[in-house]
Amino acid sequence: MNVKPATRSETMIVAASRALKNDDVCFVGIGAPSAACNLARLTHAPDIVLIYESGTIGTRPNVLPLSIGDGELCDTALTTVPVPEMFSYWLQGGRISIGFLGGAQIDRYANLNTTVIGPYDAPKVRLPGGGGAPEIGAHCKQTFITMALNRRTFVDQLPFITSFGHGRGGDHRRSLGLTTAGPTRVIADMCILEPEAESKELTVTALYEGVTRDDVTRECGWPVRFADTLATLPAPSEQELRVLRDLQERTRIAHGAVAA
Amino acid sequence: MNVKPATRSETMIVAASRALKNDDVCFVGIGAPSAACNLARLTHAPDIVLIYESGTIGTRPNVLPLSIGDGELCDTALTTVPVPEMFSYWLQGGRISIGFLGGAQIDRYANLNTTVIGPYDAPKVRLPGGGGAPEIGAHCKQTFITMALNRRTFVDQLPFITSFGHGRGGDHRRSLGLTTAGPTRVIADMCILEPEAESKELTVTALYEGVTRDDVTRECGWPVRFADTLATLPAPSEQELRVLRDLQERTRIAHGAVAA
Amino acid sequence: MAEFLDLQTAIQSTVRDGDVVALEGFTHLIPFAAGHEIIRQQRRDLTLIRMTPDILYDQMIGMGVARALRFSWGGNPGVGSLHRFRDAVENGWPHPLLIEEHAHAAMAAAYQSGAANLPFATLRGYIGTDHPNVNSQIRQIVCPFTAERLAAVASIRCDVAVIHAQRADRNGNVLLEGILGVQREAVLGAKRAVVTVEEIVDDFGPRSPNTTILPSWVITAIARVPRGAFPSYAQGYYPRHNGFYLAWDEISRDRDRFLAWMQRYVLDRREVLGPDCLQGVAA
Amino acid sequence: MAEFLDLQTAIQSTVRDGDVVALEGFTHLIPFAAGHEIIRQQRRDLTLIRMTPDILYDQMIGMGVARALRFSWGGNPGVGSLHRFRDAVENGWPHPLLIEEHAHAAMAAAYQSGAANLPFATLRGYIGTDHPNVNSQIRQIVCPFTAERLAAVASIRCDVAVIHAQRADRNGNVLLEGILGVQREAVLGAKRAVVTVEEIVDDFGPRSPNTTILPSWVITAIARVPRGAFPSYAQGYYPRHNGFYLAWDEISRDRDRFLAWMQRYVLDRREVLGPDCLQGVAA
Repeated sequence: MNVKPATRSETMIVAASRALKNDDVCFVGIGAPSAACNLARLTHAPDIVLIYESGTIGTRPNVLPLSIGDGELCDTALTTVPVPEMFSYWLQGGRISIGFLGGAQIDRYANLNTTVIGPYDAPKVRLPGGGGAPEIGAHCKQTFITMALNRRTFVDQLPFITSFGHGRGGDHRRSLGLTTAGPTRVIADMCILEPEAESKELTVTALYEGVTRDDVTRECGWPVRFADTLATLPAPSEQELRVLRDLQERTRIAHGAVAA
Repeated sequence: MNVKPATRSETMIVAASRALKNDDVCFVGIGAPSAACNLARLTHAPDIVLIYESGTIGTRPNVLPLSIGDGELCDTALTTVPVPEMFSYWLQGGRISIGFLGGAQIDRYANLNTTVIGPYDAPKVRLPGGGGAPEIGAHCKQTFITMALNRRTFVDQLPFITSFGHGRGGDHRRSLGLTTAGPTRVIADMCILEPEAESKELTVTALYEGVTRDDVTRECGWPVRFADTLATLPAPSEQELRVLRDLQERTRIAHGAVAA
Repeated sequence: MAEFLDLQTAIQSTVRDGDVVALEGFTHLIPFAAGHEIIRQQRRDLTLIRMTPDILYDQMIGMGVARALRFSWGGNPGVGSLHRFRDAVENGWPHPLLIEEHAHAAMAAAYQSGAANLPFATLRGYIGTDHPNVNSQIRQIVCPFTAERLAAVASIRCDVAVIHAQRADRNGNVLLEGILGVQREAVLGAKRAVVTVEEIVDDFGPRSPNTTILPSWVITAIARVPRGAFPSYAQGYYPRHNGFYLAWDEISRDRDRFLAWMQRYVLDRREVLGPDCLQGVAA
Repeated sequence: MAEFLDLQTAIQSTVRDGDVVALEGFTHLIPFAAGHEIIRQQRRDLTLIRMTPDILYDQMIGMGVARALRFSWGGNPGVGSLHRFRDAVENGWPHPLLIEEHAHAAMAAAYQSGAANLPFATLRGYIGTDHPNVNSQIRQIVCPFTAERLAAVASIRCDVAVIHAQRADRNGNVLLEGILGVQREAVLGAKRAVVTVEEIVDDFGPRSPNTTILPSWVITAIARVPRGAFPSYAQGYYPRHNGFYLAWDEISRDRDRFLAWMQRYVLDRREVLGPDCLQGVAA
């Protein structure tokens, strides 16, 4: 069978899905995280538990939700709890193994900004804000970040820390009393970055097929470091791509049908 | 029809039931309060809302529960909420108009003890303890107390204040930040007492038929005061007695049947 | 006890200029019809509260109803920005909007503590983030047992809570199910509560003993408004109109186009929105 | 993920001497069978936690399992005293029992804050009462917004929570309904959780979207124990045996009679209790 090669965005989603294990309990956000988690569920991790902040626990949507609270999520969930309970008993309660985050901007210590571009009181761009992200970053055992890599998103200095990653690096996280691991992996659309063990600075550990070091260096807003041994991420398999594209096609039809 | 005259206990329950209005929301305890509230519901207050601390809201039991959480209460409720929610959103939330309390001992300011007889650390009698009573006394708009009157129960000095009534009298309640009225009526088995407007000392305001001032004075553990105009409580009506006795007979059979 | 009123009367008798108002709903059961009625009645200076101010609040802000907003995520879910919200914050159009910005966890906890008649909520929150630097309503509290420092936020207790639910019974009790958000907490923490419902039934019938029901005596007014959550959804009644959310991005980008849409579909007609509300505006 | 075990193995592998243990249930779904298994396994020095230590805790205390008790109401519901609990507190029999005494509201709040991984709970509690004078674990906290003084109590986070529920599915998810007490909070605040269930079903089938379900991954062990709550009850399965509660008053009054009953109906047999457990002892 002839499968169209993966786009970078698809490669990113597949890479994120591969990072998930069958016994993970994931706090899922909309967009790439939702696609990655459901791709994992439909391929190598059939028992993975997916939780959306709207309160749906153990959900198995047939199409990807447009919003964090689509009816599909509730219809296919084991149960649905009120939002205060989701944040107190389940997230703050320490029941989540993986939190998925994205953002408008990220810095070299995997701190995220989804609040504002420019000064808070006189914003150039007012972004939607933190939502669940501040505490997802704090309370999940670890977090994965998915973001497209370019000079607007991977920046030297954040105007606002919406979700704390590794702060100023080193043991900053632990010094604030956080006992969780924080961001352990950034799955970008060109490469994968991981915090260096000591400094916690994000370091490129794997490149996608066809991506060079120079490509990454050019797009990253800080002088990005590379691991000594740099892996090349195996391209998405035909099966991964087929399942992902089927899912996205079902989603397109479902949302289109409603929109019509 | 020939109805056996009311016992004092029955008169007490009827007097308590008459104090309830059709639009009251009652936090109901087991025993006399439960009988009084359901008698009110089955006679003059068909829409009264009964809440038991086990979480049952708007319950309409056909027989009186033995425990605060009998299945009958849940089966006939509008809905049943978890116990933490009952105490936080509903009781502390200020949603209850009438709280019903009893106790092992009461003092002249309607403080109650259900914790211990003798010193706390070396008790003569260890009683069950406060349960919901401390906060029922604090958060219901007002509370009614039902207790048999005798020298063991109406005492000069409490060894332990389990549920705060009017403290040391006067504006003690308000001075602690309590904005609710507290105990507004003590429905005993000989008489009704109400806190005097200024001092908040319990004062006999009505005697049951056949009870004299001397009877009350003899049984009360402190030199009890009487209102200037002392009412005589009309005896239970035939209808009230019939409904109450039917309810208690249904209850006896139901619990007996389970016990058999 | 809840009074059964028409929507216009329900809003008229409960929502006053200057009130603190929450129209809640977490993606599901968003009270669009009630919010549109508030716009039609030209309420002013409202302090709006909501975890997820989405299209409805974008519309209310753009129409000049709000003086302040307490919120935790102000976007068009799954689509992007709220352009009217942005225009108010970035450019003060139609007038400046005070914002008090939180995280979801803090807003949810503040609704809980409000319903519980507590003055504040405690959470392990905002650790390392910049929110406390821009919001003086995020404070610290020290655990009297462990000496740990935790975040505290003031409870949410509104003048009016407005929600949409699936159904009421004839006694004015209200049942809701599905994604529940913070609607119960908003109602229980409010002085007055308005509920719009899809239908009114004689009796809820057989149900789980733990069904989510708000009893009549915590509700001020109930209005029957079928499709009152559209283009949001009511589980068991109609699905979310995701197409509308996608289309709103274009409609709301431009002030004039926004005003024209509001005039045509909200101000000039009293019926609830339907799928036809994209006519003449959708790409 | 929950493991399906027999009751003996489930208790053996989760409850250790010296543990902090809550066997919860508010009148409904009290895990009698599991508590009896703990007695049979002669666990010692447990710190028992429960809002309403009733007959089951009376039995555990009388059999010497407990070193301490944190509670809010220690009576035989609707009947009167717990004589074994009284004997332990008043006379130190079979050995002294440390007590930490609260009100229901504080215990419930402490379970909630425990499930939420907070170190303490705040409430408007104990105003004017003597509890803070005898319990150093009731402290004060000052609202950072209003300066009001409120009560604070330490959260409840157990080593082991033990509950009984109506049913589990084959994946180890657990459904409970009816009077829910603080069972979910006890489980979510505990390191290990044991659940006994009336039955194991292939699938929960059609249900309310908000059904109370504990997912498999918060549970350590599940044991199928039909009638495991008897003489308490399981809504939809069997009623409360109120007669037993009435009879217990007599059985438990006397140490020897109590011991004889425990020997005959708990130690000498492994089956769950049935209505025959009053034979030879009831009046």
